[in-house]
Amino acid sequence: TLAILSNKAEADVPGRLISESEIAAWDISIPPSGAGLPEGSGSVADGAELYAAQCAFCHGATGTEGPADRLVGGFGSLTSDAPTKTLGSFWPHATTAFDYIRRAMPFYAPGSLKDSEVYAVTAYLLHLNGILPEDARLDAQSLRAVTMPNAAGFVAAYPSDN
Amino acid sequence: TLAILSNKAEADVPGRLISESEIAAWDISIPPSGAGLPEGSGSVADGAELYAAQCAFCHGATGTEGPADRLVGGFGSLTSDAPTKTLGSFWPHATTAFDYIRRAMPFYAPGSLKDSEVYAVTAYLLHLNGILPEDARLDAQSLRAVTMPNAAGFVAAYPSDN
Amino acid sequence: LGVAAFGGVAAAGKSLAAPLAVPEWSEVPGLPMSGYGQPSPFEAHVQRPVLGLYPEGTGDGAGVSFTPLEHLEGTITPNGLFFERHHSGIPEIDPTRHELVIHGLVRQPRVFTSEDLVGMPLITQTVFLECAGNSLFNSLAEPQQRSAGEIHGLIGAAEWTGVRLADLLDLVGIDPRATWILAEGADAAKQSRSIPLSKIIDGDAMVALYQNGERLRPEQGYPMRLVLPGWQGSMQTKWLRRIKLVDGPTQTKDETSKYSLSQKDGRAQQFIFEMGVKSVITRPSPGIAPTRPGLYQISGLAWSGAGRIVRVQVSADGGTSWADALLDGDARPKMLTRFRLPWDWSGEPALLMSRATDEMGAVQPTRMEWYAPWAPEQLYHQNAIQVWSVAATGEVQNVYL
Amino acid sequence: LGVAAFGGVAAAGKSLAAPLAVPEWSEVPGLPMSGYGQPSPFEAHVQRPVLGLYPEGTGDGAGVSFTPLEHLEGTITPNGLFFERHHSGIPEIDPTRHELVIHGLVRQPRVFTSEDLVGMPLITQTVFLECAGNSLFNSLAEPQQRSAGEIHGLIGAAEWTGVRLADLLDLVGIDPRATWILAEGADAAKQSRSIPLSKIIDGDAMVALYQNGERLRPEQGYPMRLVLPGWQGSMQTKWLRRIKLVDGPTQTKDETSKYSLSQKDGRAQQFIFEMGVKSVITRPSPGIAPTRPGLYQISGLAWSGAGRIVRVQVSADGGTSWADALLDGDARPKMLTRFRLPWDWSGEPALLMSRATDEMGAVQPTRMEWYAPWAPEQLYHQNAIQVWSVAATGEVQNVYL
Ligand code: HEC
Ligand code: HEC
Ligand SMILES: [Ca+2]
Ligand SMILES: [Ca+2]
Ligand SMILES: [Ca+2]
Ligand SMILES: [Ca+2]
Ligand SMILES: [Ca+2]
Ligand SMILES: [Ca+2]
Ligand SMILES: [Co+2]
Ligand SMILES: [Co+2]
Repeated sequence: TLAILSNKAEADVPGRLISESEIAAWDISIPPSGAGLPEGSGSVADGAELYAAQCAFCHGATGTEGPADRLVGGFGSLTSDAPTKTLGSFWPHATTAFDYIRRAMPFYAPGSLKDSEVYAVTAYLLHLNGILPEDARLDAQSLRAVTMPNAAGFVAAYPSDN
Repeated sequence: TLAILSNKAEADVPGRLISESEIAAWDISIPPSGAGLPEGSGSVADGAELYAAQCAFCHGATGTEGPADRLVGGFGSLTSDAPTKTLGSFWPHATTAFDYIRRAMPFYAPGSLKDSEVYAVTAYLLHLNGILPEDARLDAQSLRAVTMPNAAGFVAAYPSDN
Repeated sequence: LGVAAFGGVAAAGKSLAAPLAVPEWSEVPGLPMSGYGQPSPFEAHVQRPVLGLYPEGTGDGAGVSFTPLEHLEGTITPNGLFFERHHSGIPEIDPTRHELVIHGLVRQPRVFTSEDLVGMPLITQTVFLECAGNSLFNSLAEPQQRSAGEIHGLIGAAEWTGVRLADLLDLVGIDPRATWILAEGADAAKQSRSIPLSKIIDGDAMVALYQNGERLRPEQGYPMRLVLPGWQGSMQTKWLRRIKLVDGPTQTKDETSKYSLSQKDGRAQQFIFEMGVKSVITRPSPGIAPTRPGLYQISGLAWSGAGRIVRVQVSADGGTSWADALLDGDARPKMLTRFRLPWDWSGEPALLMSRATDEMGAVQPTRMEWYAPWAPEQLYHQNAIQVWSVAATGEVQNVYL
Repeated sequence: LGVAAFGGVAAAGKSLAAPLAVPEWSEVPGLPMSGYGQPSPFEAHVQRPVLGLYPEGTGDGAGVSFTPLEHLEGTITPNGLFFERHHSGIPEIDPTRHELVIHGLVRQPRVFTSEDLVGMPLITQTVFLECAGNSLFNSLAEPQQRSAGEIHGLIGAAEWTGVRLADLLDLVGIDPRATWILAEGADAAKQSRSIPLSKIIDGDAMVALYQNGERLRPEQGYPMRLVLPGWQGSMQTKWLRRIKLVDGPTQTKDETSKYSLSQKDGRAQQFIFEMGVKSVITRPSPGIAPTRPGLYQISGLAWSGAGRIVRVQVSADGGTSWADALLDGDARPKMLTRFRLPWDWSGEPALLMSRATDEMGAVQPTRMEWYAPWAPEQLYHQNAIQVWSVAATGEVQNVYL
């Protein structure tokens, strides 16, 4: 930390002040609590359409073919010799799916999906993994409520290893 | 130095053996003793012709004009506010002129002069500086015998400063 | 281990060399001075091998390139050869439009330009940076025949200069409820990771602006990145645009789906940050092979995320006997250390290995020891001893013992 | 000297920033990995300024380029920006055809290829390398308005790896009559210098092969050069082709006509090898100017050919008062040391100076003190204190006191 702290005029303090509202466009991280999940909602059906149009080319028609990462299936494989780690079989938090798809997918146009579209495609992927029923609809509250099959499958090494 | 010295087969010793005769093409440095000065000789007159053809373009018709380093004149200027350091006024050893012209000049074709041509142009530059008469001829022996006007003008700081 | 010193030669012998000729480059002036220099064209083969991870058109720019360790010496990695790991390629950032915002559990959020940071108190730390996936090829069931850099080259070391992250947090004021941060890049993946505050407060976390004297290269996070000495590379967020103070880990994709370590029981360990004690012999190594029996210099690199390297042992007989290598210069904490040892090769097949020990007493494990707790496909934090087999022909191969 | 620390900000204030927008580089994947990286196009202005010394067609490639010190931080000079000094340009050497011969007063001459040397015991030394003509512009009667690098940038620092020259001399066997060597390059000038054996035997002279990890750059002597830590740059022969052991100095052009120091009495001192204790403030400096009154970080470099820097003092009032700067990291012997100090600029005109002290107790002189023994036109080994004047406008200029 700085050797001596003293009160300085704002002009002398590096950087500029900003308010949380002005950070909104960047403040896209969603923790397991779901804090920060946006308005809007999307259905499994909407997600299916969107997935076929914008995701299937890389992740496969059913989410199991690739060439990019498998998103569906692999249940019961984690203790096998060839575990298949997917959103369904491996990911501990559904919030991570919303967070990641919104920030990074589709690969060549990240940020192009509306929030309701992100809810929809997340719903569809959870449905393909047997976590949500066919007629489900996701919004901030229902996403927060999802419990992932492998939620208990993670152990935090930190801080115990330090 | 190496931690442990031991006799090793030649195959294990880095590098290859070579004899002094095989180094000849590179062994071009001439110390003040003149050791290593080659056969051959050249006259002031030959040097004048050569200088005009191969040197004057850069060092000036009389060696005083430039644009490259002044080679002639500047006597008595060393204690002035604007000293002119030339081969004549400043250089302590004539061997350095032979050594340097042979290794590095003319600028765009170093190594192109025959040894007798290097003697000749050295003789001419020494003549322009009033150190050799107009009819002089330089060879290993006579070059060795030249005493430069500023021979006493140098002080060796090493080893006294270390 | 047959080690011996390079010897002086006693007797004058017959010359084996042809007379020295004057090459053309000594007969005509060479190239002029230039604004920014480049390596010799004769070193054009010294490149980072590039490995895309997805078929073309399905993830271009997601992949790695490796530091060609076997072509390098000393401990600094030149900026042009520092390994890369991108999840969505290298953003072409205009530094005058880039900003770093710090917000969340703070007294007052602030935004910083790189010029703001350049004018602040700067510190310099010379440390390595290693991808958690380094050496992953040695996690595969069969030993891969690749160069030392192609196996172990997801590591580089540099002199980083920038702002201590703790100083920046002082400027925004830390809310006592904050225990972690979320760090996020401005790349298309907005790559994001959770970092405990303990690495920052009274820790060595920094926002780096300069690498080996000059501003960061684009592939290293220009205009600013995190540097977390000793911790895994993917946390050291490049193109850093945002730091959010939070009260727990955000559980991002790259700390759950990826970069977690699967145990045999199927459960995965998260938040293993520190890179283990490790070493690799870079000379000889595949492609850098002895050409005849005789004396050689074994040279390699050792490092530990926990601190200084205190010892590197070398074996030429597959681990039966070991000799201490010489550590070159000061072994600095969380920095590459060069080790060297003479090696008198008889011409018989040999198995070369190096084993590092750090100042915490941690000793580099064998591949079997390293593997013990992990699922078969787990490949992160591979710090096992590398075994190079040297055949009678001199050919060097990657082998498992 | 108005020094103060950068302060924390207490009260939450009104925002001065526009809402953060998502830039185009965050919306589409960026460039792929590459074999050899380059600086950001936005850093294209960071170049070595080139200064040819002769009109075109009369000495092309004879000149210098300067390390742009004011754009760099830390202590390592990136290879692409390391200053140049050539007498006949940069030879384009094929390393497989280049050889180093060692002969003269030896038991047995030998020739070495670079591969021979790469296989030998190597050492690493991190040291600066400074041209004896560095800072020569401050020897002129009128202060020149140039950047910090354009005045003081004939210096660079790197991690050099190569063979201890003493080891090579062991292999040829030293004739007891030998007291000096003649070192010679393979460039068109065959640049040559005399070096006393004392720098080699039990000294730190080395034949460098690698600079900052990779093989030497062409302009730094590829494939091999001498490194003589702390001594003047022009002795550290690039493109090294020949070492001849001799019984006295050869009195080459560049140790008589040039690189000798003329006294007031007209006599010239030869063989001043060691570079004096020195420092320069790089920020602020001409072109790197304060833009408003307030807090700044003074940053600069200090070094000494005699060993470690132990102290750097900074004055903001032309030398009336001095404050100790913070030395960043370990001050290593014969290496650049970064110093830093906060500076609270009132907006009044100021005179910034730095003064270094080394472990031998040598203190950097003022320009008048430095000049005392020398002829008016003598310009080598200029290590005087640099004075930067800061005008009320913030403009920084080079001034003499
Ligand atoms: C053009 C190819 C492409 C398209 C189209 C694409 N993805 Fe991806 N996806 C990738 C790649 C490549 C990765 C791995 C990125 C990395 O390296 O971090 C990935 C990763 C993911 C992951 C994380 C996988 C894991 O196990 O870590 C999810 C979830 C995902 N994509 C969902 C989607 C969704 C939903 C869409 C459509 C809205 C989509 N992707 C469209 C290529 C694509
Ligand atoms: C095309 C230009 C050019 C030509 C032609 C040329 N020189 Fe030079 N000369 C130079 C330059 C440039 C230097 C300075 C080289 C350096 O930086 O070390 C120089 C340096 C010298 C020096 C050393 C000067 C000093 O005071 O240090 C001598 C002596 C010299 N030249 C002699 C000759 C002779 C004799 C010839 C003809 C055989 C010749 N030069 C032809 C450009 C030229
Ligand atoms: Ca401010
Ligand atoms: Ca958008
Ligand atoms: Ca040999
Ligand atoms: Ca020739
Ligand atoms: Ca291979
Ligand atoms: Ca200027
Ligand atoms: Co190579
Ligand atoms: Co700049």
